[in-house]
Amino acid sequence: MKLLYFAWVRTQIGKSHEEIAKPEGVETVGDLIAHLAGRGAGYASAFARPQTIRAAINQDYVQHDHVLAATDEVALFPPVTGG
Amino acid sequence: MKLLYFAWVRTQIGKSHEEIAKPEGVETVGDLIAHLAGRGAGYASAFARPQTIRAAINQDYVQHDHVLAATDEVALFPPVTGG
Amino acid sequence: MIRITAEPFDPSRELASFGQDPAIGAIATFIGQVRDEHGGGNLMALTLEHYPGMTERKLAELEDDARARWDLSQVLIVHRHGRMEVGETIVLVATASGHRQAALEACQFLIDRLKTDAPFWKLEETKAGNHWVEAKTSDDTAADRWRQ
Amino acid sequence: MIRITAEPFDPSRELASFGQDPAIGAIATFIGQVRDEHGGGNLMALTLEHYPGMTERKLAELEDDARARWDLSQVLIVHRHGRMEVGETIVLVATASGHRQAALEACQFLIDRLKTDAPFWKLEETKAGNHWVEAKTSDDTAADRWRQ
Repeated sequence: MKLLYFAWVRTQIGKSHEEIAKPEGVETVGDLIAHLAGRGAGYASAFARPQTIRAAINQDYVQHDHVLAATDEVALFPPVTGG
Repeated sequence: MKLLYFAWVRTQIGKSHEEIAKPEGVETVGDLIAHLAGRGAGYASAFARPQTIRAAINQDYVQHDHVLAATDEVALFPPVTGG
Repeated sequence: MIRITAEPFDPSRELASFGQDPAIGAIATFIGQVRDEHGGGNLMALTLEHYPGMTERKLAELEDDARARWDLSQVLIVHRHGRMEVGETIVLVATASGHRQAALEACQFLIDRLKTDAPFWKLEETKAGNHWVEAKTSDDTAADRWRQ
Repeated sequence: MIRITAEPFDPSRELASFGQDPAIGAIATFIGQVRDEHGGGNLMALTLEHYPGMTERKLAELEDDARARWDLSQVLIVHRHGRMEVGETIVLVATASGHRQAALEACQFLIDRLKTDAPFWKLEETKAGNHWVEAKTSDDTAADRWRQ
Protein backbone atom coordinates (compact mmCIF):
# COMPACT_ATOMS: atom_id res chain seq x y z
CA MET A 1 0.00 0.00 0.00
CA LYS A 2 1.04 3.55 -0.62
CA LEU A 3 0.39 5.76 2.42
CA LEU A 4 0.10 9.56 2.16
CA TYR A 5 -0.03 11.96 5.12
CA PHE A 6 -1.14 15.59 5.06
CA ALA A 7 -1.13 18.64 7.37
CA TRP A 8 -0.47 17.84 11.04
CA VAL A 9 -0.62 14.10 10.41
CA ARG A 10 2.35 14.62 8.07
CA THR A 11 4.28 16.97 10.38
CA GLN A 12 3.81 14.75 13.46
CA ILE A 13 4.88 11.61 11.62
CA GLY A 14 7.70 13.50 9.92
CA LYS A 15 7.11 12.17 6.42
CA SER A 16 4.62 12.80 3.64
CA HIS A 17 4.44 9.27 2.23
CA GLU A 18 5.71 5.74 2.56
CA GLU A 19 5.14 2.29 1.07
CA ILE A 20 4.20 -0.57 3.37
CA ALA A 21 2.97 -4.12 2.90
CA LYS A 22 -0.59 -4.54 4.15
CA PRO A 23 0.00 -5.65 7.75
CA GLU A 24 -1.29 -8.95 9.10
CA GLY A 25 -4.73 -8.51 10.70
CA VAL A 26 -5.37 -5.09 9.15
CA GLU A 27 -8.63 -5.19 7.21
CA THR A 28 -10.10 -1.69 7.44
CA VAL A 29 -8.93 1.92 7.51
CA GLY A 30 -9.62 1.92 11.26
CA ASP A 31 -7.40 -1.15 11.68
CA LEU A 32 -4.64 0.57 9.71
CA ILE A 33 -4.80 3.72 11.87
CA ALA A 34 -4.58 1.59 15.04
CA HIS A 35 -1.65 -0.33 13.56
CA LEU A 36 0.21 2.85 12.54
CA ALA A 37 -0.29 4.36 16.03
CA GLY A 38 1.98 1.61 17.34
CA ARG A 39 4.88 2.39 15.00
CA GLY A 40 6.58 5.04 17.18
CA ALA A 41 6.20 8.37 18.97
CA GLY A 42 5.34 10.53 15.92
CA TYR A 43 2.75 8.04 14.73
CA ALA A 44 1.31 7.66 18.24
CA SER A 45 0.86 11.42 18.46
CA ALA A 46 -0.62 11.78 14.93
CA PHE A 47 -3.16 9.01 15.55
CA ALA A 48 -3.86 9.62 19.27
CA ARG A 49 -7.46 10.61 18.46
CA PRO A 50 -8.53 8.37 15.55
CA GLN A 51 -11.95 10.06 15.29
CA THR A 52 -10.22 13.27 14.08
CA ILE A 53 -8.58 11.45 11.16
CA ARG A 54 -10.16 11.55 7.69
CA ALA A 55 -9.23 9.00 5.04
CA ALA A 56 -9.23 8.75 1.26
CA ILE A 57 -8.64 5.55 -0.70
CA ASN A 58 -7.45 6.04 -4.26
CA GLN A 59 -8.47 9.71 -3.96
CA ASP A 60 -12.04 9.15 -2.75
CA TYR A 61 -13.21 9.82 0.78
CA VAL A 62 -14.03 6.70 2.79
CA GLN A 63 -15.22 5.88 6.31
CA HIS A 64 -13.03 4.07 8.85
CA ASP A 65 -14.88 0.78 8.24
CA HIS A 66 -13.82 0.77 4.57
CA VAL A 67 -12.00 -2.47 3.70
CA LEU A 68 -8.46 -2.04 2.30
CA ALA A 69 -6.88 -3.71 -0.71
CA ALA A 70 -3.14 -4.45 -0.84
CA THR A 71 -2.58 -2.03 -3.75
CA ASP A 72 -4.58 0.91 -2.38
CA GLU A 73 -3.30 4.48 -2.17
CA VAL A 74 -4.36 5.42 1.37
CA ALA A 75 -4.30 9.07 2.48
CA LEU A 76 -4.74 10.03 6.14
CA PHE A 77 -5.29 13.65 7.19
CA PRO A 78 -7.25 16.06 9.42
CA PRO A 79 -10.59 17.58 8.31
CA VAL A 80 -9.99 19.82 5.29
CA THR A 81 -9.82 23.63 5.58
CA GLY A 82 -9.54 25.00 2.04
CA GLY A 83 -11.39 27.77 0.26
CA MET B 1 -48.89 68.48 -8.17
CA LYS B 2 -46.03 67.35 -10.36
CA LEU B 3 -46.91 64.19 -12.27
CA LEU B 4 -44.24 61.88 -13.72
CA TYR B 5 -44.91 58.99 -16.10
CA PHE B 6 -42.51 56.15 -16.95
CA ALA B 7 -42.24 53.27 -19.42
CA TRP B 8 -45.51 52.39 -21.24
CA VAL B 9 -47.50 54.81 -19.07
CA ARG B 10 -45.27 57.55 -20.50
CA THR B 11 -45.39 56.35 -24.11
CA GLN B 12 -49.18 55.87 -24.11
CA ILE B 13 -49.82 59.30 -22.60
CA GLY B 14 -47.18 60.82 -24.84
CA LYS B 15 -45.44 62.90 -22.20
CA SER B 16 -43.04 62.23 -19.35
CA HIS B 17 -44.30 64.85 -16.91
CA GLU B 18 -46.80 67.60 -16.34
CA GLU B 19 -47.96 69.95 -13.60
CA ILE B 20 -51.62 69.93 -12.60
CA ALA B 21 -53.64 71.44 -9.78
CA LYS B 22 -55.00 68.75 -7.46
CA PRO B 23 -58.42 68.07 -9.04
CA GLU B 24 -61.66 68.54 -7.11
CA GLY B 25 -62.75 65.28 -5.44
CA VAL B 26 -59.36 63.58 -5.87
CA GLU B 27 -58.09 62.42 -2.48
CA THR B 28 -56.04 59.29 -3.12
CA VAL B 29 -53.66 57.90 -5.73
CA GLY B 30 -56.51 55.67 -6.92
CA ASP B 31 -58.75 58.72 -7.35
CA LEU B 32 -56.02 60.46 -9.35
CA ILE B 33 -55.57 57.48 -11.68
CA ALA B 34 -59.37 57.37 -12.30
CA HIS B 35 -59.38 61.11 -12.94
CA LEU B 36 -56.46 60.94 -15.38
CA ALA B 37 -58.09 58.06 -17.29
CA GLY B 38 -60.81 60.53 -18.32
CA ARG B 39 -58.42 63.07 -19.84
CA GLY B 40 -58.23 61.59 -23.35
CA ALA B 41 -57.39 58.54 -25.43
CA GLY B 42 -53.73 58.17 -24.41
CA TYR B 43 -54.58 58.50 -20.73
CA ALA B 44 -57.53 56.12 -21.07
CA SER B 45 -55.24 53.51 -22.60
CA ALA B 46 -52.42 54.01 -20.04
CA PHE B 47 -54.80 53.68 -17.10
CA ALA B 48 -57.23 51.09 -18.55
CA ARG B 49 -56.12 48.55 -15.91
CA PRO B 50 -55.44 50.56 -12.74
CA GLN B 51 -54.29 47.46 -10.83
CA THR B 52 -51.20 47.27 -13.08
CA ILE B 53 -50.13 50.81 -12.14
CA ARG B 54 -47.52 51.36 -9.43
CA ALA B 55 -47.16 54.72 -7.71
CA ALA B 56 -44.48 56.69 -5.89
CA ILE B 57 -45.08 59.89 -3.92
CA ASN B 58 -42.02 62.06 -3.43
CA GLN B 59 -39.89 59.10 -4.52
CA ASP B 60 -41.32 56.52 -2.12
CA TYR B 61 -43.58 53.68 -3.16
CA VAL B 62 -47.19 54.01 -1.96
CA GLN B 63 -50.43 52.04 -2.30
CA HIS B 64 -53.42 53.33 -4.25
CA ASP B 65 -55.20 54.32 -1.04
CA HIS B 66 -52.43 56.78 -0.17
CA VAL B 67 -53.82 60.31 0.38
CA LEU B 68 -52.33 63.01 -1.85
CA ALA B 69 -51.09 66.48 -0.88
CA ALA B 70 -51.31 69.41 -3.31
CA THR B 71 -47.51 69.74 -3.55
CA ASP B 72 -46.70 66.05 -4.05
CA GLU B 73 -44.45 64.69 -6.78
CA VAL B 74 -46.55 61.77 -8.04
CA ALA B 75 -44.99 59.14 -10.30
CA LEU B 76 -47.13 56.54 -12.09
CA PHE B 77 -45.57 53.56 -13.87
CA PRO B 78 -45.76 49.81 -14.53
CA PRO B 79 -44.07 47.26 -12.22
CA VAL B 80 -40.29 47.77 -12.36
CA THR B 81 -38.01 45.48 -14.42
CA GLY B 82 -34.43 46.56 -13.67
CA GLY B 83 -31.33 44.57 -12.76
CA MET C 1 -21.36 53.06 -2.96
CA ILE C 2 -24.01 53.61 -5.62
CA ARG C 3 -23.33 54.68 -9.19
CA ILE C 4 -25.93 55.16 -11.95
CA THR C 5 -24.49 55.70 -15.40
CA ALA C 6 -25.62 56.14 -18.98
CA GLU C 7 -22.15 55.10 -20.23
CA PRO C 8 -20.98 51.53 -20.80
CA PHE C 9 -18.85 50.28 -17.90
CA ASP C 10 -16.35 47.49 -17.36
CA PRO C 11 -16.98 45.51 -14.15
CA SER C 12 -13.28 44.68 -13.75
CA ARG C 13 -12.40 48.39 -13.79
CA GLU C 14 -15.15 49.19 -11.29
CA LEU C 15 -13.74 46.47 -9.04
CA ALA C 16 -10.07 47.38 -9.50
CA SER C 17 -9.63 48.61 -5.92
CA PHE C 18 -12.64 46.83 -4.40
CA GLY C 19 -11.99 44.61 -1.39
CA GLN C 20 -8.41 45.77 -0.83
CA ASP C 21 -8.43 45.81 2.94
CA PRO C 22 -6.56 43.36 5.19
CA ALA C 23 -9.77 42.69 7.15
CA ILE C 24 -11.61 41.49 4.03
CA GLY C 25 -11.62 37.74 3.45
CA ALA C 26 -14.55 37.36 1.05
CA ILE C 27 -15.84 39.21 -2.01
CA ALA C 28 -19.04 38.26 -3.82
CA THR C 29 -20.12 39.84 -7.08
CA PHE C 30 -23.07 39.62 -9.42
CA ILE C 31 -23.06 40.89 -13.00
CA GLY C 32 -26.19 41.16 -15.11
CA GLN C 33 -25.65 41.62 -18.84
CA VAL C 34 -27.82 41.88 -21.94
CA ARG C 35 -28.42 38.48 -23.48
CA ASP C 36 -29.86 37.68 -26.88
CA GLU C 37 -32.77 35.64 -25.53
CA HIS C 38 -34.39 38.57 -23.77
CA GLY C 39 -36.36 39.11 -26.95
CA GLY C 40 -36.93 35.44 -27.73
CA GLY C 41 -33.54 34.96 -29.36
CA ASN C 42 -33.63 37.97 -31.64
CA LEU C 43 -32.92 40.83 -29.28
CA MET C 44 -31.11 43.70 -30.97
CA ALA C 45 -30.87 46.13 -28.07
CA LEU C 46 -32.25 46.93 -24.64
CA THR C 47 -33.09 50.38 -23.33
CA LEU C 48 -33.34 50.99 -19.61
CA GLU C 49 -35.45 53.90 -18.46
CA HIS C 50 -35.24 54.97 -14.83
CA TYR C 51 -36.57 57.52 -12.35
CA PRO C 52 -33.60 59.82 -11.65
CA GLY C 53 -33.36 60.67 -7.98
CA MET C 54 -35.60 57.86 -6.79
CA THR C 55 -33.23 55.27 -8.27
CA GLU C 56 -30.25 56.55 -6.29
CA ARG C 57 -32.41 56.84 -3.20
CA LYS C 58 -33.78 53.29 -3.41
CA LEU C 59 -30.37 51.78 -4.08
CA ALA C 60 -28.84 53.70 -1.15
CA GLU C 61 -31.67 52.35 1.05
CA LEU C 62 -30.87 48.81 -0.12
CA GLU C 63 -27.19 49.32 0.69
CA ASP C 64 -28.18 50.55 4.17
CA ASP C 65 -30.48 47.54 4.64
CA ALA C 66 -27.71 45.15 3.62
CA ARG C 67 -25.19 46.79 5.96
CA ALA C 68 -27.70 46.55 8.82
CA ARG C 69 -28.26 42.82 8.20
CA TRP C 70 -24.69 41.70 7.52
CA ASP C 71 -21.25 42.81 8.65
CA LEU C 72 -20.01 44.29 5.36
CA SER C 73 -16.78 46.19 4.80
CA GLN C 74 -17.68 47.43 1.31
CA VAL C 75 -20.70 47.54 -0.98
CA LEU C 76 -20.76 48.64 -4.62
CA ILE C 77 -23.76 48.86 -6.94
CA VAL C 78 -23.31 50.17 -10.48
CA HIS C 79 -26.41 50.28 -12.70
CA ARG C 80 -26.60 51.29 -16.32
CA HIS C 81 -29.44 53.13 -18.01
CA GLY C 82 -30.05 54.10 -21.62
CA ARG C 83 -29.63 51.95 -24.72
CA MET C 84 -27.30 48.95 -24.70
CA GLU C 85 -26.52 45.99 -26.94
CA VAL C 86 -26.11 42.25 -26.34
CA GLY C 87 -23.17 41.54 -24.03
CA GLU C 88 -23.13 44.95 -22.36
CA THR C 89 -23.28 45.05 -18.57
CA ILE C 90 -26.57 46.20 -17.04
CA VAL C 91 -25.73 45.91 -13.36
CA LEU C 92 -22.85 45.09 -11.05
CA VAL C 93 -23.34 44.27 -7.37
CA ALA C 94 -20.30 43.63 -5.16
CA THR C 95 -20.03 42.96 -1.44
CA ALA C 96 -16.96 42.48 0.74
CA SER C 97 -16.81 41.10 4.25
CA GLY C 98 -14.58 39.26 6.68
CA HIS C 99 -16.73 36.19 6.15
CA ARG C 100 -18.02 34.37 3.11
CA GLN C 101 -21.67 33.86 4.06
CA ALA C 102 -22.11 37.58 4.79
CA ALA C 103 -20.67 38.55 1.40
CA LEU C 104 -22.65 35.90 -0.52
CA GLU C 105 -25.98 36.46 1.21
CA ALA C 106 -25.75 40.25 0.99
CA CYS C 107 -24.93 40.08 -2.73
CA GLN C 108 -27.95 37.85 -3.36
CA PHE C 109 -30.16 40.10 -1.21
CA LEU C 110 -29.08 43.23 -3.09
CA ILE C 111 -29.74 41.89 -6.59
CA ASP C 112 -33.02 40.24 -5.54
CA ARG C 113 -34.33 43.42 -3.94
CA LEU C 114 -32.93 45.69 -6.66
CA LYS C 115 -35.08 43.79 -9.17
CA THR C 116 -38.30 44.67 -7.34
CA ASP C 117 -37.41 47.98 -5.63
CA ALA C 118 -35.29 50.04 -8.03
CA PRO C 119 -37.34 52.10 -10.52
CA PHE C 120 -35.97 50.82 -13.82
CA TRP C 121 -37.95 49.66 -16.86
CA LYS C 122 -36.62 47.60 -19.76
CA LEU C 123 -37.63 48.19 -23.37
CA GLU C 124 -36.60 45.41 -25.77
CA GLU C 125 -35.84 46.11 -29.40
CA THR C 126 -36.40 43.06 -31.61
CA LYS C 127 -36.91 42.52 -35.32
CA ALA C 128 -40.61 42.07 -34.52
CA GLY C 129 -40.72 45.52 -32.88
CA ASN C 130 -40.17 47.11 -29.50
CA HIS C 131 -41.90 46.09 -26.30
CA TRP C 132 -41.70 46.78 -22.59
CA VAL C 133 -40.57 43.82 -20.51
CA GLU C 134 -43.18 42.50 -18.09
CA ALA C 135 -42.29 42.05 -14.43
CA LYS C 136 -41.77 38.45 -13.33
CA THR C 137 -43.58 36.82 -10.41
CA SER C 138 -40.38 34.88 -9.72
CA ASP C 139 -38.64 38.19 -8.97
CA ASP C 140 -41.29 39.06 -6.38
CA THR C 141 -40.87 35.62 -4.84
CA ALA C 142 -37.09 36.01 -4.68
CA ALA C 143 -37.36 39.46 -3.08
CA ASP C 144 -40.02 38.29 -0.61
CA ARG C 145 -37.63 35.74 0.88
CA TRP C 146 -35.73 38.65 2.43
CA ARG C 147 -38.84 40.13 4.07
CA GLN C 148 -39.41 37.16 6.38
CA MET D 1 -12.83 24.68 -15.75
CA ILE D 2 -10.55 23.89 -12.81
CA ARG D 3 -7.13 25.39 -12.21
CA ILE D 4 -4.84 24.70 -9.24
CA THR D 5 -1.83 26.95 -9.03
CA ALA D 6 1.11 27.66 -6.75
CA GLU D 7 1.54 31.12 -8.31
CA PRO D 8 -0.33 34.27 -7.24
CA PHE D 9 -3.24 35.03 -9.57
CA ASP D 10 -5.35 38.06 -10.39
CA PRO D 11 -9.11 37.30 -10.42
CA SER D 12 -9.80 40.02 -13.01
CA ARG D 13 -7.32 38.43 -15.40
CA GLU D 14 -8.79 34.97 -14.84
CA LEU D 15 -12.22 36.43 -15.64
CA ALA D 16 -11.12 38.51 -18.64
CA SER D 17 -12.98 36.38 -21.17
CA PHE D 18 -15.43 34.75 -18.75
CA GLY D 19 -19.13 35.06 -19.53
CA GLN D 20 -18.62 36.43 -23.03
CA ASP D 21 -21.45 34.60 -24.75
CA PRO D 22 -24.66 36.21 -26.03
CA ALA D 23 -26.72 33.56 -24.17
CA ILE D 24 -25.24 34.55 -20.79
CA GLY D 25 -27.25 37.03 -18.74
CA ALA D 26 -25.82 36.48 -15.27
CA ILE D 27 -22.36 36.00 -13.78
CA ALA D 28 -21.75 35.33 -10.09
CA THR D 29 -18.29 35.24 -8.55
CA PHE D 30 -16.79 34.56 -5.17
CA ILE D 31 -13.26 35.49 -4.16
CA GLY D 32 -11.63 34.29 -0.96
CA GLN D 33 -8.49 36.12 0.11
CA VAL D 34 -6.05 36.01 3.02
CA ARG D 35 -7.15 38.35 5.80
CA ASP D 36 -5.16 39.49 8.79
CA GLU D 37 -7.62 38.10 11.33
CA HIS D 38 -7.10 34.49 10.36
CA GLY D 39 -4.42 34.37 13.01
CA GLY D 40 -6.23 36.49 15.60
CA GLY D 41 -5.19 39.80 14.04
CA ASN D 42 -1.51 39.07 13.66
CA LEU D 43 -1.39 36.73 10.70
CA MET D 44 1.82 37.02 8.74
CA ALA D 45 1.23 34.38 6.09
CA LEU D 46 -0.90 31.40 5.20
CA THR D 47 0.33 28.19 3.59
CA LEU D 48 -2.10 25.91 1.81
CA GLU D 49 -1.16 22.28 1.49
CA HIS D 50 -3.19 20.07 -0.82
CA TYR D 51 -3.44 16.52 -2.16
CA PRO D 52 -2.35 16.79 -5.80
CA GLY D 53 -4.56 14.71 -8.05
CA MET D 54 -7.39 14.33 -5.56
CA THR D 55 -7.87 18.10 -5.45
CA GLU D 56 -8.39 18.39 -9.21
CA ARG D 57 -10.63 15.33 -9.11
CA LYS D 58 -12.86 16.60 -6.30
CA LEU D 59 -13.19 20.07 -7.86
CA ALA D 60 -14.08 18.54 -11.24
CA GLU D 61 -16.74 16.46 -9.47
CA LEU D 62 -18.14 19.61 -7.86
CA GLU D 63 -18.27 21.34 -11.24
CA ASP D 64 -20.13 18.32 -12.66
CA ASP D 65 -22.56 18.36 -9.71
CA ALA D 66 -23.24 22.07 -10.20
CA ARG D 67 -23.81 21.64 -13.93
CA ALA D 68 -26.24 18.78 -13.23
CA ARG D 69 -28.24 20.90 -10.76
CA TRP D 70 -28.29 24.23 -12.62
CA ASP D 71 -28.27 25.28 -16.26
CA LEU D 72 -24.78 26.78 -16.39
CA SER D 73 -22.98 28.04 -19.47
CA GLN D 74 -19.56 28.38 -17.81
CA VAL D 75 -17.89 27.43 -14.53
CA LEU D 76 -14.43 28.47 -13.36
CA ILE D 77 -12.66 27.48 -10.15
CA VAL D 78 -9.11 28.67 -9.51
CA HIS D 79 -7.49 27.62 -6.22
CA ARG D 80 -4.10 28.60 -4.93
CA HIS D 81 -1.75 26.47 -2.88
CA GLY D 82 1.58 27.20 -1.24
CA ARG D 83 2.54 30.21 0.87
CA MET D 84 0.66 33.50 0.52
CA GLU D 85 0.45 36.80 2.36
CA VAL D 86 -2.42 38.99 3.55
CA GLY D 87 -4.51 40.26 0.63
CA GLU D 88 -3.54 37.48 -1.79
CA THR D 89 -6.33 35.54 -3.44
CA ILE D 90 -6.88 31.97 -2.20
CA VAL D 91 -9.82 30.96 -4.35
CA LEU D 92 -11.98 32.24 -7.19
CA VAL D 93 -15.31 30.66 -8.10
CA ALA D 94 -17.27 31.98 -11.08
CA THR D 95 -20.51 30.78 -12.66
CA ALA D 96 -22.33 32.04 -15.74
CA SER D 97 -25.89 31.30 -16.79
CA GLY D 98 -28.82 32.67 -18.70
CA HIS D 99 -30.52 33.33 -15.38
CA ARG D 100 -29.49 34.99 -12.18
CA GLN D 101 -30.69 32.44 -9.62
CA ALA D 102 -28.82 29.63 -11.37
CA ALA D 103 -25.57 31.61 -11.37
CA LEU D 104 -25.93 32.79 -7.75
CA GLU D 105 -27.01 29.46 -6.28
CA ALA D 106 -24.36 27.48 -8.16
CA CYS D 107 -21.63 29.89 -7.00
CA GLN D 108 -22.73 29.52 -3.38
CA PHE D 109 -22.99 25.73 -3.77
CA LEU D 110 -19.47 25.48 -5.21
CA ILE D 111 -17.73 27.49 -2.49
CA ASP D 112 -19.74 25.81 0.30
CA ARG D 113 -18.92 22.31 -0.96
CA LEU D 114 -15.33 23.19 -1.85
CA LYS D 115 -14.76 24.08 1.82
CA THR D 116 -15.71 20.58 2.99
CA ASP D 117 -14.80 18.42 -0.03
CA ALA D 118 -11.56 19.72 -1.52
CA PRO D 119 -8.42 18.33 0.17
CA PHE D 120 -6.70 21.55 1.26
CA TRP D 121 -5.25 22.38 4.67
CA LYS D 122 -4.34 25.83 5.96
CA LEU D 123 -1.26 26.52 8.07
CA GLU D 124 -1.22 29.96 9.71
CA GLU D 125 2.01 31.77 10.45
CA THR D 126 1.66 34.23 13.31
CA LYS D 127 4.10 35.96 15.64
CA ALA D 128 3.06 33.42 18.27
CA GLY D 129 4.04 30.55 15.97
CA ASN D 130 2.55 28.38 13.28
CA HIS D 131 -0.60 26.32 13.62
CA TRP D 132 -2.95 24.29 11.47
CA VAL D 133 -6.41 25.80 11.08
CA GLU D 134 -9.23 23.74 12.57
CA ALA D 135 -12.24 22.84 10.44
CA LYS D 136 -15.41 24.79 11.27
CA THR D 137 -18.76 23.20 12.07
CA SER D 138 -20.40 26.12 10.26
CA ASP D 139 -18.73 24.95 7.04
CA ASP D 140 -20.23 21.47 7.46
CA THR D 141 -23.63 23.04 8.06
CA ALA D 142 -23.33 25.22 4.96
CA ALA D 143 -22.29 22.27 2.80
CA ASP D 144 -25.03 20.03 4.24
CA ARG D 145 -27.73 22.40 2.96
CA TRP D 146 -26.91 21.19 -0.55
CA ARG D 147 -27.26 17.51 0.34
CA GLN D 148 -30.97 17.75 1.13
